[in-house]
Order: sequence, then C-alpha cells, then structure tokens
Amino acid sequence: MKKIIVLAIILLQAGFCLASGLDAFKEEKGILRISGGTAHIPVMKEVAKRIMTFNPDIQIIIAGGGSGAGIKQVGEGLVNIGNSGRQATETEVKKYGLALYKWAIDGVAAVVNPHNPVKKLTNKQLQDIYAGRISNWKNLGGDDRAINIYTRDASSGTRAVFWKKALKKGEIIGRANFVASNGAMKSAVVNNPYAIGYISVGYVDSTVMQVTLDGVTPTLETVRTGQYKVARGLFSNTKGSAKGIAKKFIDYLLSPDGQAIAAQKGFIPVK
Amino acid sequence: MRFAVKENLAQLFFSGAAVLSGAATLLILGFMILLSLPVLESGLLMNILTDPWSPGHGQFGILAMIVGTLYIAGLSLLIGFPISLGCSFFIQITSPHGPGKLLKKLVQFMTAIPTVIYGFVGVFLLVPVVRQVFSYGSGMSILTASLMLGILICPTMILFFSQSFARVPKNFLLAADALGGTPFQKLIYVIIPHAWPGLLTGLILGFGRAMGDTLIALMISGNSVMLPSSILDSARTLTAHIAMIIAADFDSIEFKTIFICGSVLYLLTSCGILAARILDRRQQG
Amino acid sequence: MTNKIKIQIRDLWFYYNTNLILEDIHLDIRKNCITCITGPSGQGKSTFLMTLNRLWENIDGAKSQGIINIDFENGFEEITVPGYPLPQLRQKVGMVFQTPNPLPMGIYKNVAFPLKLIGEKNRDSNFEKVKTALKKAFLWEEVKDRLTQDASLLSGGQQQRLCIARTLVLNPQILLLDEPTSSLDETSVEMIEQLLVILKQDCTIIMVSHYMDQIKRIADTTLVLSNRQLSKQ
Amino acid sequence: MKKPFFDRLLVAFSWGCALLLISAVSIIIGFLVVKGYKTINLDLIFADTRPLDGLLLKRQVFGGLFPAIIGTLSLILLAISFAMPVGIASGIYLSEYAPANQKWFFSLMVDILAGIPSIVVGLFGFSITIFLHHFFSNRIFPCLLISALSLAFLVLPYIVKTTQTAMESLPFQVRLTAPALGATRLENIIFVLLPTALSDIVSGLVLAIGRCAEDTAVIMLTGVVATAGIPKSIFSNFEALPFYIYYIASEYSDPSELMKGYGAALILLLICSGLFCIAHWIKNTIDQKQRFSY
Repeated sequence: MKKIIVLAIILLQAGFCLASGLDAFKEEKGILRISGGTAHIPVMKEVAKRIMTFNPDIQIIIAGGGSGAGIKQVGEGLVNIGNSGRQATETEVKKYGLALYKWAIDGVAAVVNPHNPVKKLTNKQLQDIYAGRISNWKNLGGDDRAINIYTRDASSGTRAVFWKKALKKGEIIGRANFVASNGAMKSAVVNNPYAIGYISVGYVDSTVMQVTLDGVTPTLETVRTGQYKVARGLFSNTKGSAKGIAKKFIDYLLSPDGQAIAAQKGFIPVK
Repeated sequence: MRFAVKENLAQLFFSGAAVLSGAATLLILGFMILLSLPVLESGLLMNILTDPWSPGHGQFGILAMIVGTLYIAGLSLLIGFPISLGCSFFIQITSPHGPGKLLKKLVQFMTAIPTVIYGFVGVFLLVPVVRQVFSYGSGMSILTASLMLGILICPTMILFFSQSFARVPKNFLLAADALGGTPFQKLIYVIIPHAWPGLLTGLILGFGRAMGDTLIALMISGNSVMLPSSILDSARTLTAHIAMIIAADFDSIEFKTIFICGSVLYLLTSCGILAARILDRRQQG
Repeated sequence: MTNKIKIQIRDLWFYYNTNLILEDIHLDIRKNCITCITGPSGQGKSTFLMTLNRLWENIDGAKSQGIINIDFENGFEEITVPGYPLPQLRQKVGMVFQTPNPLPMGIYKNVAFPLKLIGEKNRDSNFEKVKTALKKAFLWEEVKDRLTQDASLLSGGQQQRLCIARTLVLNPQILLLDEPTSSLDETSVEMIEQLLVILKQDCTIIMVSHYMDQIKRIADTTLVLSNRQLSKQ
Repeated sequence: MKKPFFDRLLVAFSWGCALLLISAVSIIIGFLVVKGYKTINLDLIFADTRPLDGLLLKRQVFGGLFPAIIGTLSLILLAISFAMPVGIASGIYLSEYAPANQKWFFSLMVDILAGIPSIVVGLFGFSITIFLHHFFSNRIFPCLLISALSLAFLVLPYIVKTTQTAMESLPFQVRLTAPALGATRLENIIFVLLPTALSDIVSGLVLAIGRCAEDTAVIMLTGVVATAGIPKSIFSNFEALPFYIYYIASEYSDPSELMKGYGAALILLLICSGLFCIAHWIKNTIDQKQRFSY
C-alpha cells in the first residue's frame, strides 16, 4: 500500500512537471544529439524521458564518450550538445566557438568496496596509491591484498578533475585497469573488494564506499560548502549560443524542474 | 539479339558485384593506410611501435597493445588447441557415430553463440573466480581473457581439424585397418602425416579469430597499458584499444594511432589468411 | 533409311587441357539412322557427342578445333563458327544423358521447360506439345494424372523417358544419347529401344552404348572409338 | 583383449576434451539461464509502458529492451538487404563466370575480408562517416545506415562463400542439363542452378543474419548508443541488444539494471540459437526434397 502511495506521489509530480516546464517543447520536432561526460547521463536520461513522453516527435539520443569527446564532437558539429565534467579550455572555446552552460556542481570521490576496512586516506596516501608507491592494502591497515587501481581514459573529465585536484597532477601507474565511464568504474569497484577508483559523487550509493580524504568525507553537503575540494562544474556545451531544441533543453535543465532532477540524481544545483 | 543484351547485362551485374566485394577488401586496407599516413609521415612510426602508452607525457606507443594482443591470442591458442585436437579426435576417430555426431552439432551451435555473451559471463562468473583462486589483482587478466577466448576459438579449430581429418583418403585408412593398425597407429602414421597442413591452417585461423575478437578482451582483460609481465596481469589488446580510443579528439595523435592499430591488425590477419591458403593448397594438392 | 548425309565432320581435334582426346576425325553421319558409338570407356565417346551440340564449351579445360557441318534442311551450315547461336543449335540437336536428370520441378514443367526457354507462352498449344512429347516417349499414360508431381518421384526408367520427352518437345532433328539405358532395368531398356526405333523416322539418332546386343538390335551403323580415332566396324 | 596403452590414452584424451568443452558450454549457458530466467517477462521488454502501446509505437518505451530489439531487427534487415544481392551475385560470378586467375584473386580478397577483425571494419565505417561529414555534408553522422553498411561488409564474405560453394558443389550433370536443352548461361543459372542450390544459400544467409544480430564491435564504432529510443529513420542512432549487454556489463549502476542485462543476454542467446536451428532445418529438410539424387 505504501508503495502505491509513493508511486502515486511520484506520478503526480511527474504529471505536474509535464504541465509546467515542458510547454516550450510543444510543436517542436526533430533529433537532439547529446554526447560526452558520463556523470551527466542519469540527468540527461531523465530529462530526455520527460521531454520525449511529452512530445514523441522529439528524439533525444544520449551517448557517453567522456568530456573530451563531448567537447570535440559538439565542436565538430557531430552532436548538438556536448557535455563535459570540466570547464572547456580557452583554446577549445576559441577554436570551436563554444558556449558553456554550467547546470550543476559535482564532487569527484575516491571509492572503495564497502567490505574494505580502509575508509580514510590522506591526500599523500592517495597519490602514492595511484603512483604505485603503495601497492598493498596491508600498508594502509587493510587485508594483505594488492591494491587494484582503476582509472579512466584521457577523455574523461572526472579523471581530469581527480588528477588535478586530488592527485595534484601526480603520476598514474600504467598497471591501472582502464574503464570507460562513471558507471563502469562503479560496477568495477562493486565487484572487486580490493579495488580503488574514483567517481562522481552523484554516482555514490550504498554499493560503494567513498573514501574520506584528509578528514573530509565527500558528500553533497561537503561539496556544497566547499569543504571537499575535489569538485567541478557539470557543463553542457553548444557550438555558438544554443538554438532550437538544444536551447530549450538547456533552459529546461536550468529551470526549477531540471534543477530538481539534478538534485535528485545526486548533484548540487546551481540555482 | 535481345538475348545477348540480357546475358551481357547479367554478366556485368555479377562481375560488378564481385568487383565490389573485392574492392571492399582493398578499400578498407586503403583507408587504414591512408589514415595512418599522417603518423607515418611525421616519422613517429618507430616511436609508436616501441614507446609506452602515456598520453600525459606525449608518448603514444602501442607496443604494449601489440604484446598484449599476441600474449592473449597465444595463450588462448595454448588453451584451445589441445581441447580442439581432442574434440576433433573424438568426432572423427574415437567415436565418429553417436556421441561424435552430437559433439559436432554442439560445436556448430557454439559458432552461433554471440561473443558478447562470452564476455558477459566472463565478467560475472570467470573474473570473480580468477580473483578468488589466485588472490591476485582484479581478476581481469590475460589469463581470464585467454580462458574465455580459448573456448571461443574452439569451434573454428575443431571444425577445421575434423574436416582435414575427413579429407584423408579413405583407401589409406582402409589399408591401415587391413594391416591390423590400432586407431592410435592409424592416427600417428596415416592421419597426422596427411592432415598436418590442415592442423596448421586451423591453428592459424584460430589465432586470427582470437586476435580479431574485441568484446572478450575489452570486457575481461582489464585494459591496462603496461607491458604485461605475468599471465595474471591485466593487458590491453589492439582491438580493445581501438574501441577505447575511438572517442578521443580526432586531431590528437592518440586518435591517429588507432589507425596504425587497425593497419597492424589488418596486415597480421591477411598474412594469416595467405599462409592458411598456401597450406590448404598443399593438403589438397 | 536414306543415304542422305546429315552431319559432316572434318579435321576434328579435341583436347582436355593438354590431353589429346580426338585426333583428326573425318566422318559423315546419315540422316534418319541410328548410329551407335562403342569402344572402351574413358576414350571420349561422350566428348564426341558434345562436339555436335558444342556442350563441351561448358566444361573447364576442354578445347576443340575443326569443322562440323549440319544440314538442317536448308543446306549445310557450319555450326563450329564462333558466332553460331548456341541455344538454337541445342534446340535442334537434343541430348539425353547417361543418368536421368530431371530438373527440380514438376513433371509437366520439366517437359515444358524447353518451351519456356524459347518463349512459347500459349498454354493450350504448349499443353498439346507436352502431351505429344510424353506420348512419343511412352510416358503419357503413366503420368497423365499426376503432371504436377515432382519429377524426382518417378522411377529411374520413367525419369529417363521423361528426359527423352523433354528433348522431343522441340522436335529436334538430331538426338544425341549418352548410354541412355545403362542405369535402367530390363523392361525400361526394352521400352526405350522400341521408342528409338520409332523415333528415327523423324530424327537422326547418335547413341553411345556399351552393349553389343543392344547395338545389334537397333544400330544402322556402328562406330568404334579407340586410340582417338573413330572407325566403322 | 586389452587395448594397447596408447589407444586407451587416445580414447581418454578425446573423451576428456569433449567433456571439458561440453561442460564449459553448459556452464556458460547454464549460468545465464539460472541467473536470467526470472527476468524474462513483458516488463523486461516494455518496462512500464503498456506492451500494445509500445508495439504500435504509440508510446516510447523507456528502460525496456524494446528499442534495442527493434534496433537489432532493423539493423539485420538493412545489412542483409545490402549484403544479400551483392554477395549472391559475387558468388555466382565466382562460380559460373570468373576465369581461373580472377577466381583466385577474388576469392583471396573475400577470404581476407572474412578474416579482418570486426573492429577494423567498424573503424572503416567510422572513418568513412567522418570523411563524408567533412567533405560532403555536415548532416552525416554515425547512424543506423552506416552501421548497417559496415555490417554488410562484415557478412558479405560469408554470403559470397556459401553461394560460391553451393553452386560449385552442384553435380556436373545438373550443370549440363539446361544448356543441352538450349538454355543460355543466364537461364541455366536462374532456372536450374540457383533453385537447386537455394537451400544451401538460404541457410548461409540465416547464419549471416546471426552474425548481424550478435556483432558488437562494428556497431559500437558506427552509431549504436545506450539511449536512443526506436530509430525514427535510417539516419538516426539506435540501440541494439548486444551493445546493451556490453553496456550493462560495464556500466550497470544498480542490481535491477544488471538483471536486465542477464535478461537481454538470454534473449540474444535465444535469438541466435533460433537462427542457428532455422539454418540447420533449412539445410536438412528442404535439402532432401530439393536435391536430386543424380
């Protein structure tokens, strides 16, 4: 019974959203292509679902690829919106004439498997782990097992931010396992008790354990207050100012409804 | 006269189609080489073939991937070859009726199992097992990928082996039987000497299949870019490398190197096919 | 039986790749006769038949040179000239093979197949032609109730008569038979022999056969092929 | 009488290998079945959309496998309709027309094409897209059409080979029957050779369809995405079952999503085994009726 009530409330909310923020999409038609940052995907999916349910003539295609790919692809005109989990560099902005829209703030947390007793690290320890100088959990108070390092490929904005702000641009050892997205990183850590990786705070839930870094636990709250420093903006970029459906999509992201979705998916709204 | 026009048109259509099929092969090669050219011209080829992969330091070497590919394909062959040999003995020699026929059906069915299924089962069944058993690493390793690939390439080899056993002239076998040879003697003195080019061909095709597979390596080999030092290390194959780097910046050197990977894969497999062809002719002729 | 010449063969040479099969054959074949060819196997008897409808051109590695003239009631024509229209030649020079070879279709369609090839579309006249051909081949009574049935369901002898009917449907002037009875039982053999004797009123028949008694029964002329030469017995 | 040692060894070795392979395959399939059979229901395919609405395309299906299934089906349809005519025609050319040297060259080309790793074919499709995007129209993207074309390249050699082998294995007399009745080469091919070889060709085609259904490497470079809904045109991106399985295996975010992965894997396995059985059935059943015993 309880479930049904909760469901009804959710449905009511959804219905409410349909009536309010989505009116702009009436009469629109066509394909909206989105690619890039994988941290953005849950929000993108939810927004897309609402828009496509409201107006089936619109098709929204969401692909990953990482922030680098998002910026590049929108610049090349391959997609309408290119997401990035880092601010596009000045050269990128200049080269492609990008317009940047920041719609949420996100932290990047180091994560381990919940069964791992090691739940606190200093910044130095984290750098040593990733550089390969500490290679066994035993040295950190855990089991006598090798540390399985997971990292992302160069296209990742999450990696860029983590590397810059948590690893202080330190080395990442070549032995590290490579995964292609936030989701992939999370499932890798879930399945491997001796893994360490890093994901968007929005992806953290009970199946993985975020590592307390220098005494600060990465949560929505600590990121919002600025206590947890490994944070970044989530951007949606367009080539030139946003136009057409892309503009309406970004407007919706920045509307109260859109911001509510961002918050619901574990990010900090900008408004 | 209308007859002749129709005939000629048809022949034109058929030959056009054949030219198209042949052209496809060359076109792919052409594209790979063409897109590798910028790297080749910049004189970086040697660096790319020998450097480590570390884009942060401006190093884009694919040596680790080449080694990873050969390592994984080689090990999977080591696993798959004896099994395939045993199974083809089973099908052709030990019990050609009943059980052998059933096994052959199963092997043919195996060719229809999607590779992504092997990968999926690998991720959720084999990887944890390997991690537990060896208490080392993430469980995503050369060994894990090779085990799965070893099973994947079995049907290719088994079907080829049993075909080349079957091609051994019947009267030779009869002669061996008439002289009182045991099945083992028949195998050693008649079948193997006749079928070895076929065995080698099957081996080459199996190797090509293992080398060309993307999904299993991508999903369960861990994709790290170090030169592997043990079979429990994780490694990245050329195919997985292409799949991972495809999203990178088109103008970057790292993106351009995937065409080198493509060319290397293309050339390696074509050499395999050429060798297989020569061997095949040898057995037939 | 007449003494009119139907086929003139001059300087005929035949090779498979580098093997010489027929060497400088000179021969005349008489009209409305049954000419039997015999001799050891593997010497090129079938090959010789195939030079008369140029079917050898469909075989890889075969090569022929020389001249063959055939009188299709309009004076001799040289059928070996390069541009000679093959479909028309093969419609006038029918051929039946050693093993019956019905096409993968029904009985009626098998016999009507050559009509389809020449573009005959009139269904009534086609039916009459098929019926006549089947009657000539002594098959009509056996199959008239099951014309749509698959031809492969007939017995071997019936299949061979079907193949003869299929050849007869275009009223060929020459009939080539390559050991047509070798795979059949006695009654079928007898039937086909009878049939040939009747057919030679309209046709010039050239038949390869191994059976001396058969040759004795029906041949007007007998030729032996050995050592690449055809000689009269 | 006791068998000699080596013979017993041979028997033991071959039985061992056979059992090993059988158990490996049973474990793989059994694992999927045990873990996944519970997920197989309409919800897996249509999620919270009413099945009928989803089927009639009245409403978009979110979170179900329906778009991926439709994507895979359209991919198969397109790829086979490109590859089939070209493949069969090439096969016919190679077996009926080509002189020896051409035959040697073309069948080498086809063999090489068959050996090229599918990811390289995908890379080729991808680079063609970029090429067209730069030099022809900036409205060309990786899409269903590009994927289907690349897949067509992938399965082309299978179709060429099966057609060629099927035609070449026809007995000599079958080939001569129609020409002896005055048929031209084309008439012989159309009326006799093709119909007789049809069952082999069709079963080859079905196996090619299986290849299209299972391939992941090609499509992941040429336009498949995780979320696209039902493809609206051949120029749009699409979802596909094998890619969905790969995607779930590497990026699932909660157990219920993972269960969908098991369900998808099981469905794909069912589709592929179904195709395999159809191919076998065609080869064995239709064959005996069509093939003539001479």
